[in-house]
Amino acid sequence: MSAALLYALAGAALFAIGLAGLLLQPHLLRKILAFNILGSGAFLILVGLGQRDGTADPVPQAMVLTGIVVAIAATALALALARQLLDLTGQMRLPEDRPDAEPVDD
Amino acid sequence: MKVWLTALIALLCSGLALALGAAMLALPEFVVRLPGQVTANLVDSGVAHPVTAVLLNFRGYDTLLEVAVLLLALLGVFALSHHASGHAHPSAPAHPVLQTLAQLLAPLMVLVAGYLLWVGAHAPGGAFQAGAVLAAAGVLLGLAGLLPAWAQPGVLLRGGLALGLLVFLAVAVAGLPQGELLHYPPALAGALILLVEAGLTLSIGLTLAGLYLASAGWRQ
Amino acid sequence: MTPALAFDLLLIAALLWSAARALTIADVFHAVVLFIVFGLLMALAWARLSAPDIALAEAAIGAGLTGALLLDAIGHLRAKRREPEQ
Amino acid sequence: MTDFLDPLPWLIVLPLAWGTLAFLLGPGRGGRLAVAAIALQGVLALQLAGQLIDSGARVYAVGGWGASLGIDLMADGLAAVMLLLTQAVALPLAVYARGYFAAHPKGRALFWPMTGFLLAALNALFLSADLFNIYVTLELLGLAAVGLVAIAGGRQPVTAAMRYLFATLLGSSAYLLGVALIYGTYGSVSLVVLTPLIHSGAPLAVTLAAALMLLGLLLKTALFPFHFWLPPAHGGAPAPVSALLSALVIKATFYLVLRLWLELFAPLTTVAAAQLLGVLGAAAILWGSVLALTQSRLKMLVAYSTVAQVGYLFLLFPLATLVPPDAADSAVQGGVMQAVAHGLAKAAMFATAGSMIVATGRDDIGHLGGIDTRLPLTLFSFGLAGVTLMGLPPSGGFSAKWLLLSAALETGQWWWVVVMIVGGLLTAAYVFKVLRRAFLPVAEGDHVARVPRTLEFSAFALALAAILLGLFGAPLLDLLAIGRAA
Repeated sequence: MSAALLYALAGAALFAIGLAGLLLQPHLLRKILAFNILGSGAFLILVGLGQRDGTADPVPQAMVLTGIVVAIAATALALALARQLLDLTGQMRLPEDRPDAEPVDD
Repeated sequence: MKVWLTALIALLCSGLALALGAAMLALPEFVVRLPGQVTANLVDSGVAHPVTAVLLNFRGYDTLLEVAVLLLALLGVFALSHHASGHAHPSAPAHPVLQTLAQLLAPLMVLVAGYLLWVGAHAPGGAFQAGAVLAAAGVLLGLAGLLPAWAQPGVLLRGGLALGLLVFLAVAVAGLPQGELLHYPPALAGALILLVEAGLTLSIGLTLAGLYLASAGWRQ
Repeated sequence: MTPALAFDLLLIAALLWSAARALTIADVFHAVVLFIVFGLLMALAWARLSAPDIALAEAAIGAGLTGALLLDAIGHLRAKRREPEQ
Repeated sequence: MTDFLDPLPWLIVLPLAWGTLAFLLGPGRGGRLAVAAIALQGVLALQLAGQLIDSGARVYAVGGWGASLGIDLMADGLAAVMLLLTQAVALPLAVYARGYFAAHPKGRALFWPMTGFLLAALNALFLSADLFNIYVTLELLGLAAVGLVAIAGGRQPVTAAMRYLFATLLGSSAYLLGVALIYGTYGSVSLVVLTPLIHSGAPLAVTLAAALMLLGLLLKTALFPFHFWLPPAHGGAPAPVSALLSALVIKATFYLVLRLWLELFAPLTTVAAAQLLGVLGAAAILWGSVLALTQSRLKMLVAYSTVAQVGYLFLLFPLATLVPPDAADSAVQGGVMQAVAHGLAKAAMFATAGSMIVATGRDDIGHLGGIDTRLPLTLFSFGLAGVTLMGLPPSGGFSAKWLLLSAALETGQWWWVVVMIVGGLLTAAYVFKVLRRAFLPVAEGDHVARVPRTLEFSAFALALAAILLGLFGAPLLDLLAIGRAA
């Protein structure tokens, strides 16, 4: 097994960890972290599998560079929305995810 | 209810990881192999570094759309910080040490960005890394209060943000009479790619800095 | 086990640990710090995958700028939390 | 084809360019530029359709490299139909938006640049023949749509935009993972290269990739039970934005599901999976219609109606999978016709809803009294759009449902007919709920203002187009057939 394939397998685990975090964590900042971890997992799979025969492949590497820029764009927009939501509601979570009586935590 | 839902999601996610792992361990030989094709066409690409060749030439169209994604995210941040401007207070004048530091460091970072941009033609580096360094300089200057206000960008700032995309579009369209969209004549490819990258570096730097400063601007 | 393989396994373990901890640790500030560590480890992983371009971008954008954005958001969150008490 | 005026690349370049220029011009500017440019895009789309009719489907190698090294664009009948729909919906809506934001300036500042990028993303998506390039167009589309939902600010729209952002990002991440698996298996992301390589004995990674990509796209299309994000986002955005999102944005991901199902992953499709998609579609029709009936806010009613109408699109899958080619053709035609008819009618419906809200000053079905006398053309347009959604002749909605119906009868799947009839009755119920209120006299204390004429006429043009589609839809079906493998 090549080292690249090993990282692809790690990518699969990261994708699953990120997915679980995105679905289960109510706090918006943590959902944003989870989305970034999920994305990193997909990127590792793209490059890792693309290089599983041991040769460096510039094509998936360039794709991941594109993907990293897209990810920061999405992250920045998500953070701006989360802040706006905090200003409007005093909470960093989506309203339905929040039992009314629950105290604020961070 | 909540507990079994959590357990179910955890189970599904682990299942996905296992299925992915099993699938990866059972892959057949590649049918198409691109690294060889990249090397074979590198001479005509205008640059000597394969990743830059893919990013700006072979798959330059992806990059064109990606620059639009970045600008779009900044538009979204602007739209949101615009509504929050009611909350914003003029930020306190920055610490003089920070200002001096920023004035010293920023030109140095611009130099590093210029180096990264130039080196990208034949070694790791290029517009995105250079833009990121430029963004760091921009954030520093912004925190020191040495950049114009981001919440309502003036025409000069808007021009800087849009420049990269406009130059890229102009170069993309300039290829149409001789060939397809984004076709670079091999003789001019190196120069055109450097032109595009220079515009991108400036705009990416400003945009990334803006993503930080436009939202930080309205913190109380 | 070769030293290279040992390093890869160690790095992967650290990646998975920092990712999982960033999503489960109680305090969000610690979570963000762990996430920045995760980003730097990712940069190392890219270097191991012969992808120095991505390693540079990941360190600068993935860990650096994303980290700065997240820390700034936490500053905003804490400022907001203090507000009602004043 | 290396002509400078080739319409294909300009359909992508033009909206990107005017979107950027609108940003450069400054907050709120660029409306006139946008209208002119979208009209030009409409001409380009017609020109491209003409090329396809003359000489068949086209592949366009960006940069001259060609797949797999470079990125290919591809224009066939299906892509051309979607491009025509996009420009046909966008032009009246741009005219509408100029009037709407003049009367209702909240959110005007960045509407035009974001709309330019949104249209660029749509055109690029319909033309792309590269799985990774499609991912980039999906992200451009998703971020533009989320940004547009949030532009007016306010608690409800920002909450909706946040939820929408997570849904759309999760969808594109699942799609991207699928792309990574496909590249990891074959070493290419070009549809042209991959389509002949995938067969029924494909490795597990490919099956997994197909499932992940389709699931991600279904989430973005808001197919039941993934519809949770749609009503607040479409119901809370400014009216021209709601219209763009309901008419076009969800159709883009539906288009990808259709293309992947019929072409790339066709050897992997099974009757069970197709029936499942149909069942989810049926559930969407019933659930969305019933919830539309219970809404008290006009735009939420129209948004839930979108949830229901998306369901009809997915009825085509059980009717087109592993059945005789005649029935499959009829089902695909019906599904695409439904996408076009709903696009036009729903754009009209959101536009008229926006006018009624501007006129009454509130989003409440209980206070629509007096609309019939003050905004008769708007109410008429709402009614025409309703006729299309119900599927009554001679509308485009009727043609769509007729084609789906005949495919259902031809393949002996009568249960889908029952769903369509019940769905039509429920649609009639929620459309009449609005109409009935609008014919009441003005309630005490209410005031119904007039709205700019451009709001009324642009919505009418959309509603009329949805009806005319039923009478003159045959050329569109001929266009659709171009490049479809028999």
